[in-house]
Amino acid sequence: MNSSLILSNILNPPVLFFFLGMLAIFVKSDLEIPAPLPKLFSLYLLLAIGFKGGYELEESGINPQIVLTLLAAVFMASLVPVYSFFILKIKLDAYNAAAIAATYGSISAVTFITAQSFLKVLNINSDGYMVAALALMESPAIVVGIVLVRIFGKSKEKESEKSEFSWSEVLREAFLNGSVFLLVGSVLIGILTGAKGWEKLQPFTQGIFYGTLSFFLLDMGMVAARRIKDLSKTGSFLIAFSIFMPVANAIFGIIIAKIIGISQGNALLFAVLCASASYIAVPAAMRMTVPEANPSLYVSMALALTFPFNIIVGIPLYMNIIKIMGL
Amino acid sequence: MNSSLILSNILNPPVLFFFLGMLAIFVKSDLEIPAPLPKLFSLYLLLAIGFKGGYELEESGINPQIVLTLLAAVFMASLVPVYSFFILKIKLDAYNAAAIAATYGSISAVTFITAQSFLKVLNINSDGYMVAALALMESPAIVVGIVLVRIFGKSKEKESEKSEFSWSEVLREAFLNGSVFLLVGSVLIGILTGAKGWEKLQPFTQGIFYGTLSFFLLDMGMVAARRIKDLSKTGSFLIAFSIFMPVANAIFGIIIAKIIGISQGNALLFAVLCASASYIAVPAAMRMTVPEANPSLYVSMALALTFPFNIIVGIPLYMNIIKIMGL
Amino acid sequence: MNSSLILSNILNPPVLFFFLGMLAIFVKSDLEIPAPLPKLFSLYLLLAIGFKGGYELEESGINPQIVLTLLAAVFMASLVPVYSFFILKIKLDAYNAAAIAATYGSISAVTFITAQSFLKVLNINSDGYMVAALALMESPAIVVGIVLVRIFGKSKEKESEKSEFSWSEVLREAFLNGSVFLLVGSVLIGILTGAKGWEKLQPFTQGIFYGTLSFFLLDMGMVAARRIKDLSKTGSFLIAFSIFMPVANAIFGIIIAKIIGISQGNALLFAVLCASASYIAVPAAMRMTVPEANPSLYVSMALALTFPFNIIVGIPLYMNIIKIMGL
Amino acid sequence: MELVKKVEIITNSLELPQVLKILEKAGVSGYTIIENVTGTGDRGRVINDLGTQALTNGYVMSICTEKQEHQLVAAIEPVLKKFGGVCIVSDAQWIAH
Amino acid sequence: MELVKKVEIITNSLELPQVLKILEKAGVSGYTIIENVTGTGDRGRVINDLGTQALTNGYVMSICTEKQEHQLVAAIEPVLKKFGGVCIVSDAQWIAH
Amino acid sequence: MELVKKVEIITNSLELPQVLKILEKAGVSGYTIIENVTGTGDRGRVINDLGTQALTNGYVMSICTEKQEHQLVAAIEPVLKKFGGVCIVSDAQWIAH
Ligand SMILES: Nc1ncnc2c1ncn2[C@@H]1O[C@H](COP(=O)(O)O)[C@@H](O)[C@H]1O
Ligand SMILES: Nc1ncnc2c1ncn2[C@@H]1O[C@H](COP(=O)(O)O)[C@@H](O)[C@H]1O
Ligand SMILES: Nc1ncnc2c1ncn2[C@@H]1O[C@H](COP(=O)(O)O)[C@@H](O)[C@H]1O
Ligand code: NA
Ligand code: NA
Ligand code: NA
Repeated sequence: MNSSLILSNILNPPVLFFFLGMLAIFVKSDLEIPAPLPKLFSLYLLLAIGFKGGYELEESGINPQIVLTLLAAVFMASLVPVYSFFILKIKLDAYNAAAIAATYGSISAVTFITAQSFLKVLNINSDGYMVAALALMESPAIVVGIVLVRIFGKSKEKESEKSEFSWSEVLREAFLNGSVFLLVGSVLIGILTGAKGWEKLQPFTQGIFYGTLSFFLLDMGMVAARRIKDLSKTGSFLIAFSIFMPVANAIFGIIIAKIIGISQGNALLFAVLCASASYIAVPAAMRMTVPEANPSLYVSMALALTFPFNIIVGIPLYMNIIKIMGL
Repeated sequence: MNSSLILSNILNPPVLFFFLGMLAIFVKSDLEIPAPLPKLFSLYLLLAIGFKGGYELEESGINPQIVLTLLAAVFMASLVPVYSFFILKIKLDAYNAAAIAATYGSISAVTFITAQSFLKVLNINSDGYMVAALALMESPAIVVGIVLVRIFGKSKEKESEKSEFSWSEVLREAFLNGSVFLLVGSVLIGILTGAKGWEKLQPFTQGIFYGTLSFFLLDMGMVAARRIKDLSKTGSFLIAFSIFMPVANAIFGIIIAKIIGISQGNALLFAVLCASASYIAVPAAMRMTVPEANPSLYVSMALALTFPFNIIVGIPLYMNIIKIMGL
Repeated sequence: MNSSLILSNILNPPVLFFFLGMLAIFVKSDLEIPAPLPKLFSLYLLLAIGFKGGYELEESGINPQIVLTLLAAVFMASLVPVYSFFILKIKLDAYNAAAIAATYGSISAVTFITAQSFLKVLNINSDGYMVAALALMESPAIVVGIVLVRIFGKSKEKESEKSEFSWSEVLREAFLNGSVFLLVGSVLIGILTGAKGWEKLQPFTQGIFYGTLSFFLLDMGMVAARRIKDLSKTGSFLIAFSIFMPVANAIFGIIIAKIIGISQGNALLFAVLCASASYIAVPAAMRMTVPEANPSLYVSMALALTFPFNIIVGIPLYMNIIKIMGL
Repeated sequence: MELVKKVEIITNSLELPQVLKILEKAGVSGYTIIENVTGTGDRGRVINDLGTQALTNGYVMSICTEKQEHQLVAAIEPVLKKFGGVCIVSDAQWIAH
Repeated sequence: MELVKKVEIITNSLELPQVLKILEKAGVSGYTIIENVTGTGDRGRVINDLGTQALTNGYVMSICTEKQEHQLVAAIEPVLKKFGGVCIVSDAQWIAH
Repeated sequence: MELVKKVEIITNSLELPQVLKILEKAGVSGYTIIENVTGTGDRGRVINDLGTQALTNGYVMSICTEKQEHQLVAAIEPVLKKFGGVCIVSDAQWIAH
C-alpha cells in the first residue's frame, strides 16, 4: 500500500487529535470533554456539511450521474444489512445479528467528514451531492434490521405485547432521527439560500470547520478507547467481523462506483459510507425496537473497532484500492 | 404586502433554520440541542451585538438624534405595559394581566438580531446605537408591571408577608438581569476599546455571527414549537392579543419613528423592539415577584405565538408599513 | 510605573471582560455561564495555544537558547514550591503549607495567554517555545508538594493506610492531568503538521481566539469574585502571601531571564509563569493526595487574589520591571 | 404532614416518555425528573459520552398514595422487564404547597 | 449508624437561595444540591430548554436531626405555598466522615 | 416486592471510582450515579464553576441486601473519614426488571 497515502492521512490534524484522544484514555489522563459539549460539535458538523452540500448541489444542479449515485447509495444501505445478518446468524441469535447488521448497514457521518478532509489534503475533488448519499444511507438499515427481527426472531413476547409494536414509531425513528433530520434540513436550506446564504454563513460553516472536527475527533478518540475493554466480552468472531466486513463493504462499494463511473473523490466517500458503521442513530433505534439485543455488543464493535480502523487505516486503504482499480 | 420582502426574510438562513426547528418538533424528530448549549449561543449573541454596537457608537459619537431615539425607546417600554394591562384586565385578574403586560412591554433580543440580519439582506443601514435602545427597553416594563400589581392586586397575602417584598431586589432583577448586564457591559467595552478592540475580536463577534444565529434559531424553533400545545389552555382572547398587540405596538413605534425622523433601518429595529415580547428576563422576574401569575400563560404567548409571528411575518410586515408610511 | 502600560493592559477587551465578570458578582447580577461551557473555552484555549506553539516551534527549530529557557522553567517550577513551603510553615501546618506551595509553584495557563495578548497589543514579539515552558512548569510543583508532605507531615494515618499511597497515581496526576496532556499533545500535533496543518486550522485556533479568551475571562471574573468572601477566613498572612509572593517570584524570574539573556516578550511570559498560581490541576491533585489540607484556602488564594492581581496589575508591572532592568 | 409513598424509577432515557405516561395514567399529582444519570446493572455500564440519550438513564421520582403506588408498580413492571431498570418504593411524609 | 431525618425539597430554582438560608438557619450540618431538575406539578410542566433557571426546579436534600426537621418544615411551608414545590421527609440512618 | 436497603453515598467526585470499586467488591447488583452535584458540609461550600471535577461531589445510590449494606458501610467509612462526604442508609422495597 502506498505509504504516502497513509502519511497524508495520519499527518492530518483531525486524525492526530483522534490519536491523542485514544492516548488520553490509554495513559489514564483525566482529560475530559464533558457532555453535552461533544453534542455541540456533532450538531455543528452535520449542519455545516449539510449546508455546504446543499449549496454545492444548488450550484451544480441535478444530473443522471447524481441520481444513479444516490440509487446506488440506497441499494448498498439496504443490501449490506441483509448479507451481514446471515453472516452474523452463524454465531449469534436473530436479535443481536439484526442489530449488528443494521449498525453496519448504516453510516458514520464523522468518518465521512474525515474522508472529505483527507481528500482535501490530497487535493482531490468530491461533490456536494455525496452529502445527500450520506443522508440517504443512514436510515434504510434500521428498517431492514427490524424487518429481519420480525421474520427471524422467535418472539418471546406474548401476542398481546407484540401488538404494541408500532411501525409508525419505527419509521419515525429511522427517517426522522436527529442526525438525518438536521443533515437533510441543512442540505435543503443550503439549496434554498444558494450563493447568498453561503457567503453569509461561510466563516462559520467553513472557517472553523477543521478546528471543530479536530476537537470532535479528540473526543471520539476518548469515546472509542473507553469501549475497548468491552471488546474482551465480544469474542474473536465479532472482532474479525468489525474489521473485515468494512473492508469487504468498501470493496463492494468501489466496484459499484466503478460500474456507475463516478470520480475518484466521490468513490472514496462512497466506499467509506459502505464501510462505516453507525454508533448513534442505529443504537438508539435498536435499543428501543430490539431491546433483546445487547447494546454493548453493537456499540463497542462500531465504536471501538470499526470507527478507529476506518479513520486510521481504512480511508487510505480504500483510496489505494481505488487507485489500483483505476478509477 | 410586498412579496419580495417576505421572500427576502424567509430565504435568510437563520429564518429557515427557525422553521427547521419548529418542523423537528411537529414531525417528532428526536433532534435535541441539550442545555446549556443554547445558553452559549444566547450569551454569544448578546456579547457580539453589544460589542459591535459599542464600537459603532464610538465611531459615530453621540448626537441629539440618538438621544431622542433613546428617550423614545424608554417611553415606549414604559407605555406599552400600561395600556396592555388595561386591555388584559378585561378578561384576566391583575396578576396575570400585569405579568403579560410586562412581557409585551419588554423585548426579545433575538427578534432584534433577526431584524438586523433582514436589513443586511436588503442592504439597508441601521445604527449601532439601536443596541443601546434594545438594552434600555428590557427593564422598564418589569418595574411598571410590579407597580401595577402593587396598585391593582388585591393581595391575598397577610400584611406580615407583604413586608417581605423588597424593591431593591426587584430593581436589581430588572436592571441587572444577566442579559441586560452582558449587553450593556459589552456595549461599554466596545466603546472603550474602539477600532483596536474591534479588529481583534471581529472574526469572533462578526465572522461566525450568522452561523451562530442560525444555530440558535434552530433551537428557538424547537423551543417555540414545544409550547404550542400549551396554547390550547390559553383561550382565544390571549391568542388574539399575542398577534394583534405586537402589530399595534409596531405601528405605534413606526409613528413615533416618523415623528422623530429616524432612518428606515433604525425605524424597523424600533418597531421590532416595540412589537417583541420577552420570554426570558421578564418571566424570571415575574416568577419571583408575581408568583400568583401563571408562567405557562405569559411564557407560551411570548414564545409560541409572538416570537414566531415576528420572525416570520412581523419583520417584513413592519418594513412594508414603514415603506408605505414613507419613512 | 509607566501608566501607558497599565492602560494598554486594561483597554484590552479580554481584561475588560474579566472586570465585567467580577462586576456581575459584586452587583449580584444573575448573569450565569453554566457548566460545562467554561470547560469548552478552557479546552479550546489550551488546544489553540498548544497548536500555535508547536507550529512556531517547528518553524523556528530548536537552539541552545530554547533549551536553556526550558531548563530555567523546570528549575523555577521546582524551586518556588520549596521556598514557599518554608515561608508558609511559619504560620501553617505541613499539609496546608505544602498544598499552597504547590499551587504557587505551578502555573495558570489563562494568565499566560492574557500576557501573550498584552504583548500583542504592544507589538512585542514572543516565541512559540514559551508554550513548552508553560507545559513544563505545570507538574513539577505537584511532585515537590507531595514530597514535602511525605517528609514534614506528621502522618495521622496508621501504617496500613499509608501503604495505600501510590506514587504511580501521583505521577500520573502530575504529568498526565488533562490540561498538561492536551497542551503537550497539541504542541506535538502542531510540530508534526507544520505549516500545512496551521493553514487549515488557523481560522479556528487564531481567528476566534481573542473572542473566546474574552468569553472565558468573563467567566473567570465571575469565578474569582465568587470566592472573594472566602478570603475572610484566610487571614492577613495568606492574603499578603497571595500578592507579594507572585511579585517576588516574577522578579526572581526576570533576574534569571536576564542572566540567560532572553528577549523582552519571552521574559514577560516567563515572569508571568513564575508569578501565576494553579487553580485547577494542582487543587485536583492536592484534593486527592493531601486531603488533610483545606481546599478553600489554596483555591481561594490562587483564584480570588493572585489571579486577578496578575491579570490586572501584575502583567504591566512585570513588564515595567523588565524595562527598568533593561532587558 | 401526610403519609405517602415515594416511588423512584430508573430506566433507559428512551423509555422515559412511556414511564411518564404510566404516572399520569395513575393520576399522581406530580413527579420530578433527573435526566442523564448513569449507572451499572444487568445490562452493563451506562456512560454518558455519546451525543445521544439512547444510552443514558433517566430518573423519575413521584410522591403518591398507596393506591396509586400499587397501580404504578403493576404498570411499570413490564416496561422494566423489557427495557431494564429498577423501581424503588419507600415510605415518607410530605407537605406540598 | 445514627438515626436521622432525610429532608428533600424541590422547588423553583429561583427560590433555592431562600431554601438554603432556611437550612442554614435551622443549623443543619450540610446539604446536597442537584440543579436543573424538571418535573410536573400543579403549576404545570417544567422544561429545561430556556437559557434561564427561572423555569427549572432545584432539588436539595439535607440529613438532619428530628428537631431540626420540625423547624425546617415549618419554615419551608410558606415558601412552598407561595412559589410551589414539595417537601419530603423520611427516616434514615447515616454515617458522616 | 422485595425488602431491600437503599444506600446513598455523596463524596468528592475524585473519590467516585474508589466508591464504585467498593460497591462492586460488595457484590451489589447495580448502582446509579448522578455526577456534578454540589452542596455544603464540614469541608465548606462546593461550587461547580471550575472546569474540573476536583471540587464537585458525586452521588451514588445502590439498592442492595442488608448483608451487602453492612459490608459496604464498613468499607466506605474510612474513605469518608479521609476525603469527606456522607453515607445514608434507608429501608425500601423494589422490583428490578
Ligand atoms: N441495584 C441497583 N441499585 C441502583 N440502581 C440500579 C441497580 N440496578 C440497576 N440500577 C439502575 O438501573 C439501570 C438499568 O439497570 P439494568 O437494566 O439492570 O442494566 C442501571 O444502569 C442503573 O442505573
Ligand atoms: N407528587 C410529586 N412527586 C414528586 N415531585 C413533585 C410532585 N409534585 C410536585 N413535584 C415537584 O415540584 C415541582 C413544583 O410543583 P408544583 O408547585 O406543584 O408545580 C414540580 O415541577 C415537581 O418537580
Ligand atoms: N447533612 C448533610 N446532608 C446532606 N448532604 C450532606 C450533609 N453533609 C454533607 N453533605 C454532602 O457531602 C459533601 C461533603 O461533605 P463534607 O465532607 O462534610 O464537606 C457536601 O458537599 C454535601 O454535598
Ligand atoms: Na455502512
Ligand atoms: Na415590546
Ligand atoms: Na508559579
